[in-house]
Amino acid sequence: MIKVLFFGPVAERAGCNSLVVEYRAGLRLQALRDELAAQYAPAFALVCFVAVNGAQVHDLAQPLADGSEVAFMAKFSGG
Amino acid sequence: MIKVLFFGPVAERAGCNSLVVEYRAGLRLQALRDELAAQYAPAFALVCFVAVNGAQVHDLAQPLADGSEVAFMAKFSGG
Amino acid sequence: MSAAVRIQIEDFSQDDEIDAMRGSSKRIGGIATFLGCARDFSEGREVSEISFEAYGSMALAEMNALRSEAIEKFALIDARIVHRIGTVKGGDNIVFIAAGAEHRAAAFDACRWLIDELKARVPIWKKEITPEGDSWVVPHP
Amino acid sequence: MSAAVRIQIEDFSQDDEIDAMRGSSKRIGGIATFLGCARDFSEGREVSEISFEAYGSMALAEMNALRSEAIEKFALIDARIVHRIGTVKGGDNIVFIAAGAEHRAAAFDACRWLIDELKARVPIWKKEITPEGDSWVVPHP
Repeated sequence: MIKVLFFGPVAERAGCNSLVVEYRAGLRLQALRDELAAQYAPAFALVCFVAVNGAQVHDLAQPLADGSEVAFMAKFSGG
Repeated sequence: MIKVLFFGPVAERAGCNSLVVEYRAGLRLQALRDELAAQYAPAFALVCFVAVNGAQVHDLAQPLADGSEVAFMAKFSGG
Repeated sequence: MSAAVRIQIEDFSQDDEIDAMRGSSKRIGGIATFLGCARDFSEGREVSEISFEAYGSMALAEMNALRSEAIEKFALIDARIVHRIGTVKGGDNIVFIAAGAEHRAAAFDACRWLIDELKARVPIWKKEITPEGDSWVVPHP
Repeated sequence: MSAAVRIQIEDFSQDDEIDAMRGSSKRIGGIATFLGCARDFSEGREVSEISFEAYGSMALAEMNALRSEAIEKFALIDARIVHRIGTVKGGDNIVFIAAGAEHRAAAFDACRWLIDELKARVPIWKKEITPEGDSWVVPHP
């Protein structure tokens, strides 16, 4: 099971703060992103950063472990 | 009458915080400085800045008006 | 004693933060701080409130990492970072950064670096609430 | 309400200064401050107290001029400068500068400029009181 998190503007457009995607062997970040982006296109138009288990990830070819927490995030605007 | 002010390290070496010099027509800052520097040599070794009536003066050829307040000051060390 | 890095709903006191920092060492010669405040006006629109949302666990971890990096990079004696979440009004405090060093140059450099990095690296998002409606702020690239 | 530029024996509160500044406008987005503190150690010697003497009338006039120049030069919304005189102990406050602007870059630039200019232009002298005796500080050129 993969826990997906949305915040702020992404959550607003997606209409939810989190969702669960079933884990399958060999699932990579790129595939997860592509699936969700098709489903939540307006939300993913804002996505700039991806974090897995709280750490930013730049290489979308990374395989995901079962139980991962993945956040698709808009550009930060804190401070 | 010219009022002369010393502060901090200059006052410590001069042994006083202020003194009065009699005014004479045509008295220039340079002459006042030279006289006092002869009298208070160790104090004047520290003097970096001169102010007349609270404003820094760079041109020592400036004539002094009667009643002026002249400060001979060491390098500042506030802040 | 409060932690040196916090995300909180409540307001904070600069005096308390400075006292906490100063308690850590009498070798601090200069403390540079930055206080970010809610403006009642942004890009020509009146703003009545600003609301902040954070990816809390990641934001706190990034802020702690920033603090450690700054202490190392600028040879600080101490640093503190506090960011509010929830809703604040015009004029209210949003973020506070303090950098304490033996001399002022390092304190200034570190404080500026910390707020720049915080804006770039810490997952917090801001929504401006205006009389014409709400909108999430999308920073300029 | 206290004046925006002061020379005083008493300590000051950073919160009070910031509140006073913020009372002046809700368009302030960032306030950069610098707090200079007495260190208990200077160039290898233990320092128990520091005493400050000012050419009061000139110092206050210069500080007011610095504030006006900074507001103009950096388009600040407000600025405050407080310097203590008399004797302070290790860890005590000496000087406080706050610069408030719409955006942070101007606030940082102005705050740094103000403390640099204050050190160069304001007639205040510092004496370090150490277990081995007192000495007036002569700044490096």
